[in-house]
Amino acid sequence: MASPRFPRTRAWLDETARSVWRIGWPRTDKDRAAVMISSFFLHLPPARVSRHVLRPSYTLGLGLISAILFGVLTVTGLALMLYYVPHPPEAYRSVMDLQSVVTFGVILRNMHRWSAHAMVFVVFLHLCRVFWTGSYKRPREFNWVVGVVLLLLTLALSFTGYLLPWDQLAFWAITVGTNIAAYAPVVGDQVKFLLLGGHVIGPMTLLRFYVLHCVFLPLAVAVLISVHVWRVRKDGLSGAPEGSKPVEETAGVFPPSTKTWGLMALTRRPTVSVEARDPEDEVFAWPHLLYRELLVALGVVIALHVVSLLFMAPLEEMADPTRTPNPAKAPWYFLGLQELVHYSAFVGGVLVPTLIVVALLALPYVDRHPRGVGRWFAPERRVANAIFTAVVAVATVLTIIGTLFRGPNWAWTWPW
Amino acid sequence: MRDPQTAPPRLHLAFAALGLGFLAIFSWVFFKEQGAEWRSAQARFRKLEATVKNPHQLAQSAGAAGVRQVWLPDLDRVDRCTTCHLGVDDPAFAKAPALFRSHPGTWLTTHPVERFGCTVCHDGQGEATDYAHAAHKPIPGVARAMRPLETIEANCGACHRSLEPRGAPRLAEGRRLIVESGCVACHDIPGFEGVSFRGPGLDSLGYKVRPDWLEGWLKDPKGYLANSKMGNFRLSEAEIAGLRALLLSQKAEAPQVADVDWKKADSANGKALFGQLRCVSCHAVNGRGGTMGPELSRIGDKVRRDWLFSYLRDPHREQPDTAMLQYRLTDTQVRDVAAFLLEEYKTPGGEAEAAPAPYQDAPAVAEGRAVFVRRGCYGCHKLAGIRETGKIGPSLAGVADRDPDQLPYGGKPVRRTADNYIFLKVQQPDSLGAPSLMPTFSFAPAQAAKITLALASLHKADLPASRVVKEAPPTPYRPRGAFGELVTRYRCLSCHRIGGSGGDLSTVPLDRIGSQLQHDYLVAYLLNPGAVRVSVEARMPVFHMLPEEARTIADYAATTFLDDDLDRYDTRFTPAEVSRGEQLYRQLGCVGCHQLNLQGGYVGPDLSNTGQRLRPGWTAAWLAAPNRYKPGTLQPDYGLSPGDARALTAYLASLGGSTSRAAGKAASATGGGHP
Amino acid sequence: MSSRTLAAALVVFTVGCHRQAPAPPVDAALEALRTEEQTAGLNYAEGQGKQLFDQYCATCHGDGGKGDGQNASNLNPTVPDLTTSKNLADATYVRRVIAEGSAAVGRSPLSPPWGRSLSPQEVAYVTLYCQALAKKKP
Amino acid sequence: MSDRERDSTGGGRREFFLTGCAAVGLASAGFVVSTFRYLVPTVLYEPPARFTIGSPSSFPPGSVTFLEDRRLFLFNGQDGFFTVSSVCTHLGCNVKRAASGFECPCHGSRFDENGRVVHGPAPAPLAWYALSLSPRGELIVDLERTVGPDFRLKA
Repeated sequence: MASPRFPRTRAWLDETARSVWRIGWPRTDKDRAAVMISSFFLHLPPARVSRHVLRPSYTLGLGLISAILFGVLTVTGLALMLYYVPHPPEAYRSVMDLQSVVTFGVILRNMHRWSAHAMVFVVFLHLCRVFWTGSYKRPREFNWVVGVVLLLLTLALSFTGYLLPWDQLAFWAITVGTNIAAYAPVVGDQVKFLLLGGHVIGPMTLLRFYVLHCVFLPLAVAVLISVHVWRVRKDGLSGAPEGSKPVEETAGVFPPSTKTWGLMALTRRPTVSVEARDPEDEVFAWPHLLYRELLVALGVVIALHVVSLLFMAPLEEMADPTRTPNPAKAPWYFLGLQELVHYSAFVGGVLVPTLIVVALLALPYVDRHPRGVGRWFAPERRVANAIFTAVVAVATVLTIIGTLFRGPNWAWTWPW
Repeated sequence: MRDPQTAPPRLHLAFAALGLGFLAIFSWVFFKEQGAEWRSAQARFRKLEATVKNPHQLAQSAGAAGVRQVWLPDLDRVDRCTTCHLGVDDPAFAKAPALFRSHPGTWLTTHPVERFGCTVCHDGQGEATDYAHAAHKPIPGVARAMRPLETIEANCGACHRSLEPRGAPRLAEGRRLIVESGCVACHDIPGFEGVSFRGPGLDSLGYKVRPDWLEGWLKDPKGYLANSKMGNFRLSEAEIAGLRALLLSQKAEAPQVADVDWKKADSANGKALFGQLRCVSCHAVNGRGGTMGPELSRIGDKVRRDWLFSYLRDPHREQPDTAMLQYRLTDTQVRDVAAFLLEEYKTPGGEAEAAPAPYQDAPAVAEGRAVFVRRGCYGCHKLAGIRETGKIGPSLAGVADRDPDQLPYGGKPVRRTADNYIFLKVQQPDSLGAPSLMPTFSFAPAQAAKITLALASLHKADLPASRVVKEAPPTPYRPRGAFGELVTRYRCLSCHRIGGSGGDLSTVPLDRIGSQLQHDYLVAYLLNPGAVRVSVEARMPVFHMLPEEARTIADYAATTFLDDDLDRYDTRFTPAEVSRGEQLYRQLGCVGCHQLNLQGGYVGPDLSNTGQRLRPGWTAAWLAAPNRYKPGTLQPDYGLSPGDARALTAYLASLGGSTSRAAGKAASATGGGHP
Repeated sequence: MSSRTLAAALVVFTVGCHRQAPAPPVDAALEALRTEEQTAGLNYAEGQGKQLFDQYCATCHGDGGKGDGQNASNLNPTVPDLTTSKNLADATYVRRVIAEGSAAVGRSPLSPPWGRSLSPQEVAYVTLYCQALAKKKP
Repeated sequence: MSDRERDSTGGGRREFFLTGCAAVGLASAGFVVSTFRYLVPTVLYEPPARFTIGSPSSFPPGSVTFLEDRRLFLFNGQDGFFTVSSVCTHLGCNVKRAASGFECPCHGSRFDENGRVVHGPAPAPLAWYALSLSPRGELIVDLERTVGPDFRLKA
């Protein structure tokens, strides 16, 4: 390294850099290490992860994909907000404009729409995966609860977004959806009144849904995702495999003093891991985890592009409160409930959703049996898995029936 | 042991592959946007433009590549059709391929694109910028697919609310059918508020008609006459029996039968009177004649002799609302006309008239009363003791926007649109699966389709007033005094229009008739109306008016129905003007339509005695702008200069009488004079 | 790619399931009007022209344009038979006669100018109808 | 540093990595371009720059009409029609008619009858727009064509 040629300039630059990055421009190993230690972003993932969780067949990357989809939705959503007018009838016109005249408007809208559907689906799969691998057990009970809340928020996000195009599909899906909510005892009507900002869906409803969809819900989701990920990072990625040491013994807030930092090859000294865990079993998050995550992200974005190029997001005629399409269907993820409402309003509208949500929230605190963690369909968890699988199967079947097999007047039809 | 710092090679391979994949897919997105339909259309247009001579849009269109739109805030519409249809406003593209061809006709001069857009007339999704989404052809989920040319007049009707919209013959025909078929008797129809429809009152029907006729009529009105206005109510035998009992028991006003010796009836005289009275101006017989009154071809099968006699003597006694005038005839003349009608216009070998029997069958009458109310007969027919409960049919406001999915189609293989529903309903009300109260009018398919067009212009959302083209509804004109009585007796307003109200069977509205006709001529004409226009079938009836009546009317006209602009006309014509006028008369070919000294055509009035007939101010004004006074008149507008019109007026005023005398008369009649 | 294959398979499946495709739904009102046009042998514009022709022209030219209207016998020179006239091929000429009168093309003044009574659009319609008359061979 | 890296990464790997980086980089560049194009509005919800304002006879001779929605003064002067914009050339406020000429309420600019600056910060005279007659005899204003103060339309 040559001696500095313009010492005063360099000093001035260093000073400026320090104001920006706190450490300044790293010129010594100590500085470089300080950069590492104090970097927020580098600490999002753990330094080292269990080899176990790298196997795609274990996590299927569903949590990651959900997060990526949320990112895509945020970016496309922000872009769409530049053209969207949250007031009828201009709302419909502005979506029409996105569809027909705004450059790249179609693909953006398609991508937002399909990502939203995909996110609901993937988050649900993520929940199933966590259950089937028993990964909600100690110390991850609360993270499971956060995850369930995130699923509910995802549904709420998708549901509020459903109204925004202000077409017939949107209007009547939300009408049906909010009326399912109105079946809740005592507070149902009040909740609906608050949600709609009136007794029927109108300009106020659109504005409320818009603000919920674009501000409150995404904020809540972002905060909860942070908590969720932070807990993942602290509790270790997913459940540890059977037979390995419990994670909490090695991962802690205070690292052992022998630990050194050699992340990402930015320091020159060879990195030595001195943790108590079996080094055979662990790899560095970079590149082994992060590189894979990058690839998954690329794959997801490519898939979204392909879907958005091939399939158009639906846009029907402008909402007309006097013309109910037959059948009027809620968004697909509520069609299982709508199918139940068809049999019994109380069961479908109140009992089942309440039971499901309560059961999901209470699950990790009820099922405290510590065995069968970190493996798919562990034999020790046969009963729990059977019950859960049965519920999922019923929900899936009901949703499929509601989506494909119900025609005008909610009569049985064949989809072909 | 693996190097903990590096990723396995397959990850790099995957990264390269995915990266390339991402690039590829992104390029696809890019090219898809770049290859949008409208962009390639504009590229083709620019090529075409280079080959077209003098395109007036050249500068605009070549410079402004991009989406073009017409934004109509007041109609809440955005039309981007001109993004691709770039030549539509430019006559230079008359022979271009359909996509770029200029709009046919002169519609865009009366409806400029920038003020009306495209979808106002054509429908379709104006916001779209590609063929499919613009709904050039019907697409699922879009109700506003483009209208084909055949039915486009439905959209004219949205703005043009006049009952006789010009330039939209199908719409006009549809609206005429709606008026004539009496749709308004049962339905509230926006735009038809001023229209009323009344069938004859039924309070004395027991005296009027023959029972056998009534039964046949109730069963199938078209069986009596093919063009009966009443529809077929598809009544059951029991319903017919009930109605028959109810109606034949109606005997409010007994016929006024004077001491008539029917044996002496002279039907030859009746026939002569029938012609002289010009009954055919309003009544058709054997397929010819007017349509204002009922067709008389089978009147002998229908009415009773005593009733007919009484009715002809004074139609207003029993039917105060009728359009029929009251002639001033002697009982003998009335008898002869009645006898002629009953003999001449009947089915040969029909049964003899039975005496009216009192109907005592109270349950049947009650049943008939129930049917009368249930089927809404009161919509058209007045009957004592029936409480009118508003129109029986639903309002047709917004019928064009009714939800096609909620409408019945009776299993017919038609596309689910409001148009098709209206059509089926109009043509066969009972064929849509549900029982219907609406009668079957047996419209021909094309007629039903035109009614459909007229109804398909009734949208839910109303247009801003600035877009609506509508005549102000006429204020009812009811003159008082002696003149008013005569107008009522002779039913002048059945054919003539004053102040926008009244019928339209005659030439020019009577609003300025006092400035138009000379007083003496009017008196003479009223006493013995000759044929002013030989070729016109509907002529003024011979009223057998009393001379003092004719004078009353003429005096009233000469003091009230005036136009100062016409009266101020300088009538001191010079001989030079007269000869110039004669020359013009020949030059313009007036002789083609007008008789003059037994020469010429007979499309227009005979001009031989114009000097005694017309007042020159009127003649000049009429010649200069005939369409101003009578839109659609057969008098051509030659675009005469005031001088030429004056010369021609001078010549015409010199025909058949002294101008100065006529002018003097006029001055005295109006009470004013010209220097 | 696979989604397209799947879609194609689905289409094949669906089509296969329909034993017989039902007749495509029609627009009844539209069909009625089309039938009327076909019966008269006149398209929309010509039909409009016919209405105006019947109102303004038929008294002299006759309902079929053969020069046999009820007023024809009173005219000298006689009314030409439009169905055989060669001038009908020239739309500009016909439009001129209708709008400005026969005098404008150097013939007798008996056919008056209708250009101030009819809109240019209406003149165009009458022109089209006259040309349709000329094309129609009985 | 570079030596060591070359040792630890095989040639093929490195090329794959670089290919991936290049592809993603290119796509990202495309993303930036498309974002920019997305931001450019393709249609404007603005009244057209060429518009008719009615027949000349609806503006009596000697009258000055303020068309407020188009921010224009229409003059029917002795020798014909002309239009003067009411948009102050300083910062775009609406000028008002004064006893003689116009004055801007925002920053005190004053203009004479022809729109020339008499006083104040306005840097340029008020704009005059081209007037023409449509085929149907209506006045057409073209906001895209400015004309000099000698412009008059005879109608």
